[in-house]
Amino acid sequence: MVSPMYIIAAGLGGAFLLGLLPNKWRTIPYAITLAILGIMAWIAGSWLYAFAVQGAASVEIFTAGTQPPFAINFRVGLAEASLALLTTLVGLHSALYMKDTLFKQGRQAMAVLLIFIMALCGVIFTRDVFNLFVFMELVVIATAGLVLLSADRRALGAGIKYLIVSQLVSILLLVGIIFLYHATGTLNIDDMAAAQVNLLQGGAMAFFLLFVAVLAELKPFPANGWGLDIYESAHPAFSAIFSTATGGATIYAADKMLQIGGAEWLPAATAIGIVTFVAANIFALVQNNDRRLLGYSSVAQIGLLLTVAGQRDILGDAYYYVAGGILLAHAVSKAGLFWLSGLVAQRELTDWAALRSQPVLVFAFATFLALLVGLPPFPGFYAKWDLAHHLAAEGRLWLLGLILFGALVEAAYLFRWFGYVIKREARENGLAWQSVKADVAFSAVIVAWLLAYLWGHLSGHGNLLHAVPLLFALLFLPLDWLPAKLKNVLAISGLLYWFYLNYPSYDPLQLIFAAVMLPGGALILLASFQTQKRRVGFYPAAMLMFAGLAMLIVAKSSFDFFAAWELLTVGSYFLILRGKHSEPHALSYLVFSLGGAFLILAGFAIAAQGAPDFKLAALAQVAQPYAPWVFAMLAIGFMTKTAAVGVHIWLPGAHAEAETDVSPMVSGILLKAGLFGLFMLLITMGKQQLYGVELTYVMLWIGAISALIGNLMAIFQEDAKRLLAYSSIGQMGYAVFGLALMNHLGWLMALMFVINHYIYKSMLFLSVGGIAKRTGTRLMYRMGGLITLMPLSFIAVMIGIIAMSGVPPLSGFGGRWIFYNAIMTAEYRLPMVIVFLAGPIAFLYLFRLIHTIFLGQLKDEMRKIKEAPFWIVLPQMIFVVALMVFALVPGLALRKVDLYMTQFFAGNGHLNWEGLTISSDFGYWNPVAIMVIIGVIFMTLFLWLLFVNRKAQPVKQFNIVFSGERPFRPETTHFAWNFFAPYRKALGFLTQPLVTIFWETVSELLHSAADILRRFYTGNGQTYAIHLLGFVIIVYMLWMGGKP
Amino acid sequence: MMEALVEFNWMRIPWALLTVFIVFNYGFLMTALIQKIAARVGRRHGIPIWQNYIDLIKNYALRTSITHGVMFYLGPVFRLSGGVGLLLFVPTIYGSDMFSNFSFAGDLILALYFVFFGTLGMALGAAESGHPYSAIGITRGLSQMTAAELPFALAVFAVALQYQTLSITDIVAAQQGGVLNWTLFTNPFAVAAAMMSFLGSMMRPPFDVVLAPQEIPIGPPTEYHSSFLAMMQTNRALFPIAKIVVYMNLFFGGAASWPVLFLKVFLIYMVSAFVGVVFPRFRVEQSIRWFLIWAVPLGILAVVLV
Amino acid sequence: MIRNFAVFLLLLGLGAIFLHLLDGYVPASELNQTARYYAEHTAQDLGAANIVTAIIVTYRGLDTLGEVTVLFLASTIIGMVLAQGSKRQRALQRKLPASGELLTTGSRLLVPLILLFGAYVFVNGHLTPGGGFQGGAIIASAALLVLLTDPLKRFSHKLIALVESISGLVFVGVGVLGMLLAGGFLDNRILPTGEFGALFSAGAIPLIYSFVGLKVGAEFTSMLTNLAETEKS
Amino acid sequence: MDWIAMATGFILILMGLYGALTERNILRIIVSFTVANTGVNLVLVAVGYMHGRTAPILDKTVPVAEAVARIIDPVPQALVLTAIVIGLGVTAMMLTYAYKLYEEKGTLDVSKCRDLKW
Repeated sequence: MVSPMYIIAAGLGGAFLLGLLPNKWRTIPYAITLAILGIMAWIAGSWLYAFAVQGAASVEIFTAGTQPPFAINFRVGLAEASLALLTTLVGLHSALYMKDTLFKQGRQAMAVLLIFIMALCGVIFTRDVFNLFVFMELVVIATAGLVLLSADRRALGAGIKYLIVSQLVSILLLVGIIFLYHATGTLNIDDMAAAQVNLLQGGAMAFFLLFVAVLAELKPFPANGWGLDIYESAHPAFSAIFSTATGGATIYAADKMLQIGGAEWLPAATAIGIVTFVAANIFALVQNNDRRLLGYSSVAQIGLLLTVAGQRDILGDAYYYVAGGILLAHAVSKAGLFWLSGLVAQRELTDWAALRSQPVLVFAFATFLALLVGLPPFPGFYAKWDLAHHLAAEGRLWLLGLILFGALVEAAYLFRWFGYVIKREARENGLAWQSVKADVAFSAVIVAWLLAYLWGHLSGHGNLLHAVPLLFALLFLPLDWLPAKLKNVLAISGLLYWFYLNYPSYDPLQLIFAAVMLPGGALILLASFQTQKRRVGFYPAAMLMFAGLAMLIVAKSSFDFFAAWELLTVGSYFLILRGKHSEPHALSYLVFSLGGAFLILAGFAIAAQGAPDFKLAALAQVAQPYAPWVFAMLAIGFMTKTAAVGVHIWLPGAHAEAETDVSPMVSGILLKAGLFGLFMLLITMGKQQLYGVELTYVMLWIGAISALIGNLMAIFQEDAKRLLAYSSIGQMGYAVFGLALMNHLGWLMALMFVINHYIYKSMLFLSVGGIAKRTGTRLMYRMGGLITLMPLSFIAVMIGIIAMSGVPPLSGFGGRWIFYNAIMTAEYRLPMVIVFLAGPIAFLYLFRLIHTIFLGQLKDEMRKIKEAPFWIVLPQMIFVVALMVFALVPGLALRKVDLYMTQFFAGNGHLNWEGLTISSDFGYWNPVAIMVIIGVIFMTLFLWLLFVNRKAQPVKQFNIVFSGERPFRPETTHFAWNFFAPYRKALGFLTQPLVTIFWETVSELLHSAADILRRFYTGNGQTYAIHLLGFVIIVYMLWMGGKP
Repeated sequence: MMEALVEFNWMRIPWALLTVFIVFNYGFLMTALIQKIAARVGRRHGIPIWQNYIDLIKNYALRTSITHGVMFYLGPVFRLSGGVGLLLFVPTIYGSDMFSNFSFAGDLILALYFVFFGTLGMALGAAESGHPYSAIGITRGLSQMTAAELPFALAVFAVALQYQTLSITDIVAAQQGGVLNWTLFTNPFAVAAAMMSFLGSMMRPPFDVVLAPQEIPIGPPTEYHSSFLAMMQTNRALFPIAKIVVYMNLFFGGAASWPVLFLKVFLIYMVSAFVGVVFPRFRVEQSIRWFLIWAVPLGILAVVLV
Repeated sequence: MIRNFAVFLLLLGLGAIFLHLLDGYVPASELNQTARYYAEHTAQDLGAANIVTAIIVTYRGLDTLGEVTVLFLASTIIGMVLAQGSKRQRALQRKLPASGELLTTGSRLLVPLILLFGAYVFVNGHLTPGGGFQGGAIIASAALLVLLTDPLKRFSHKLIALVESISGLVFVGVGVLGMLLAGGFLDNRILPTGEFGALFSAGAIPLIYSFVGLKVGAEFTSMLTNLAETEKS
Repeated sequence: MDWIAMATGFILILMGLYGALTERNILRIIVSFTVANTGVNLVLVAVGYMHGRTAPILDKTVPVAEAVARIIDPVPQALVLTAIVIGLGVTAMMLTYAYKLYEEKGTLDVSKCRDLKW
């Protein structure tokens, strides 16, 4: 094995060699630079291979042939080797990226780059404090030199600020080092750590200076203006190295300092790190320059790494796994994003929409964002999972909360940016395309997916990339060039086959959810046949969502559950984002879902109490002080997905603005994931008390109120899809109410709703989507009288609303019947009032839907529209048949699950199914008899009317008794606009958008706070130096105050 | 499936038809009588008792009839089958197997929700007529109905909790033996709430903004005529009786024989007529507020106290 | 105004930190372990008389390598940045008045002496106080004196770059040789340590240090000339 | 008495920093930083000083045998040399930036290049 010292020797030798070459030469010096960077990378790679694969112990390298304390020594272990490989690889790729700039600058710039990379490797390897100072100064000067390579004239200002601040830092560092030497008598880090520096007189203060100076290099919150300016103005390739390699090396140096300082300094590091992480993320909310935003994000990630370093005492051996995961995720994504920024011409966030001209770049961009935010299957996900569990085990909940809050803010502004890329219109010369730069950026994508596989392999919870559904979804990425119809067939058959494969292993409860999600999804996918184009991006997103759902149902451990939960969130986000105006709504959906997901993560972490692999069933045995909190967090997390009141504002926009066949998928199927979560939670944890308040009682009220609010809001909507979206909130409120009743029939009712809601909501969304496609509008008052032109859609909608309103012959009544039997035995009665009021209100918006679209007066411009496309009508007809069958024989689905449920409530309250009548403890219900009787009465009367009016004469549209005058125009005689005006006068006050206002003020608060506080960075170099000095003094006073 | 058909007692059908015939005629006569009483209160002579029969014959005799489309056609069919269905699903005479009609098919909740079947069908039919007044009428009807239904649902819930059953025959059985153990006396709040909601659903003056004869000439059925109107008028006679039968069974001890039924139905109908002649018409938001302020607290009280 | 006051306050804070350091400082009565090791082993291990030079060149040779790289880096960047800026090929057309009599004759006398003295300093680095850096600085002062007397004098950048790179490569080469032949990177025992006090003793120290001296002299000169050439002639 | 050197070193640092943080002209900033660096170097050397001992050069006056008792701590001396050289490197960089600043913006006032903010 070649000694790592050759990395230093090669770097220096190369630089000096370049000095020898004549000025005019370009290609040869460039070739030498690449060769040397290659050699350095190869050495680091071979050492990493030795440590990782052959498990060699970390090796010490002595210089000057004498023992360490008296000479400088290097130590190369797994961490150092991987960091060195990261540095050299990023350096090599950046050199490739900066080919044109380096050619313009000549061999001197190449020499500086070589020394820069060599110095970074020095910072990583060295175990000597003063040697660390020398290498850090080398990095400072090299950075100052390389910053000037940038085409942006403002880089000069950034360079000056950087030098001023680094002068200050070097002064503190030197004073710290010399006094530390005086106190401990050695300059070697390991000896200093052994000498217990805090005890020796004067040593603590010296270490404080050293520690603060190294932290200042990490761009802590108050004193990081200079770092941001460099990110904004430097050459993107250099920024890539600066954020990944310098960031990584300096954080590792800080980690060495912490080894010297010992446990007493960990809280200080954590505090500074978490403040930086949260503040930088909040500031990034209001940035619209792309590189400055990436700067803020890098500063935030380094802050997070510092926090993790501050927790190294409780992380134990998982420390390198967590810190490595976050660092590598940050490094690869930042490098990739900076390289991408080189391809985009302008610097505004919206200018990145130019990426759309190359779908590959969009995929790269999505990969980097997912990697940075820590979505499955990337390393950040595993790292955040372990970090949360260790923090929760130690009871450091406020820290966990802050980290999750910061991560949520970061996800918000990053995916807002992704929304711009997908949705904003692109300038024609927006993309400065160069194949070399694109290849370098794409290499980062490949590394990202390799890391995903590696971290999955290393994680104790099983590799996500081994999950078949996820692989099936990812398979659609390379297949995206196929025609849409072929992919649709593949998707449907995949779903059905997976359902068929797992059919025997499902228990009755899972079977119902699986039936709704997988074959149900396949049924809705039928509607996707009607597109002609390739529909790039639809199938990977859809299959990702279905993969998440499929894995969610069979998840046994909390990790699989949470991974599936995030997968379906991400998949559905990309799906919803495809809608024409869906950008803001998709963003609010994602932020709410991720907020919910992080709550679930916190809940699982607290429940696990440090257990490595926490089974869902173990939720029942969670210790008392935590159980109610775990229940509350998980419940709120699941209820964000079922859009309970308070967290429902994302649903109307997301479901209404999605595409025709996406709305039913998202509304009919995705909401059930939340319900499945609640089911799992209630089965395992049952009733919980928090401060004497029964949590299921609170859920009861939330369910009732969301049922009322959802239905009430639905009445006053003018847009058909928004009406259906709000009605979903109402129906989900019903289901949550049923679950919260905590008795056998309540749960059965919730299951009834899962099936019913899926069938009629998908049907209604499909028909409204078909109508919107034909009429070109979703506003109900502009339609009317379509019954003659679109009869099949009319039938679907009529059957749908009859079922939904709970009128006897159809399956809706079954749900209501079970509901009534359930509330008979419920111990709380007050919420019933609200649910009874919410019931009939459903009539209002259902009638409004069918009246304004199909009945009433046909408008002139709609005279010649045809029936909805065949592929959209077909699923609707299948749903109609399904509704009829389910209405006639509800036992088909419910009988087995009814038996299965008896185990939860000690057998009382279950239904008995003998013969055709279904009877409970209180009442009975014979669906077949009802259907037959009503059918007979109806047919007799209908035949009688037909016989009497056999000569009835169909009349034209305006032939109505209009008290003698002739109706002027269809618009004036079609009563549709502001349909329930009197109702608004009576109960309108209930629909004040209080929740929307609340959430808007929260986000407005964050944005204005960020906007005001960021003025803190005035741009003046000296002010930044004063900030740094202030930071040092503040930490000093806090530290002095803290010391006993 | 087949064995259910075999043990189904086929004699029920003729008995059910007999019930319908009796109630049909009684309805025609009684509604005309109530109209006459209301007229007499207004110092008018009022219509002859057999007026409804004349209207029926006239409407069926009309030769010309026009239709605005399929749903328009089905409107009255839905309406009447709703009325007849509601009548048949509820046992009219307690204790006699002949007149318990098809109540084996469903219990109280079936009756409670089947009321909407007719309303929904009527709404669809009237909307198909394309007449704006019918649409306005329907919106008023549905809005008012949501508020009116709430106290009734609470009352029903209270009664069901009190007797711990949802089957109507059991509820009636529990109220036998003397006037004092009618629900009227054992659970007065529930009955008060139910009677208030009863006013709302009977289309009598305080809450007849749905038809509003002067403002939007008879609202939903504006476009209906000849045999369609005939079918609707039969329902207008039949449906109140069916609803009152439900109220009678739940709150007033049911009826052991036909004369008792005729008397109780007349008296209950008189309650709404009695109130109707005195009060002017409410606007929709006023009626909603009235229900929510007055009727619903009573219902809540009933539910909580049971 | 507020800024100055804020700076004053902050520096008071820093002063407090330094005061805390100062009164916590107890001068060591006798050498700590590192210094004692150097005192005892330098003579017979490395054979260098000047212990500081021994530490600089061998024991903490990597630091010195770092330093030299710092200088190389600084001069390269200056070359890169200033060359990138103004195009210096325009001939110096205007004639400057000849500098004073005293200066020209003085420089003509002193320059060779300074160069000689500089060479002496870095050759005897391991024996007498001083060494590569001090010698290099002295040589650069000679170059500065020349520039002062004749500001438009141009040194040949090629030569300076050549000297710089060769000495850098030699330094690294010796370092690598140390790794191959002797104990580790930059170990000076690749050459015989010779008898104590003689010119050719202490292994590779004099060799390294003289090349360092040359390199430092060359780098300082290149920095001075680059900065000088920015003069708008 | 030997703390005087260190005290003057600290005072030099404070004066240098005050100059660097309040002056507007970049050249004055550079000079102030150089003063501060000198102060640091002074402190570095002062730490190594031991009362009544001589320079760590082994020649006739300080034979190898009594070196341990006679010489002061050589390590700070070595460190200060590196610190000086690095100080010089950074100062050279600052001078380059000063030149570029003047060439670019025609002024030496550091507060003029504030276009990178917020």
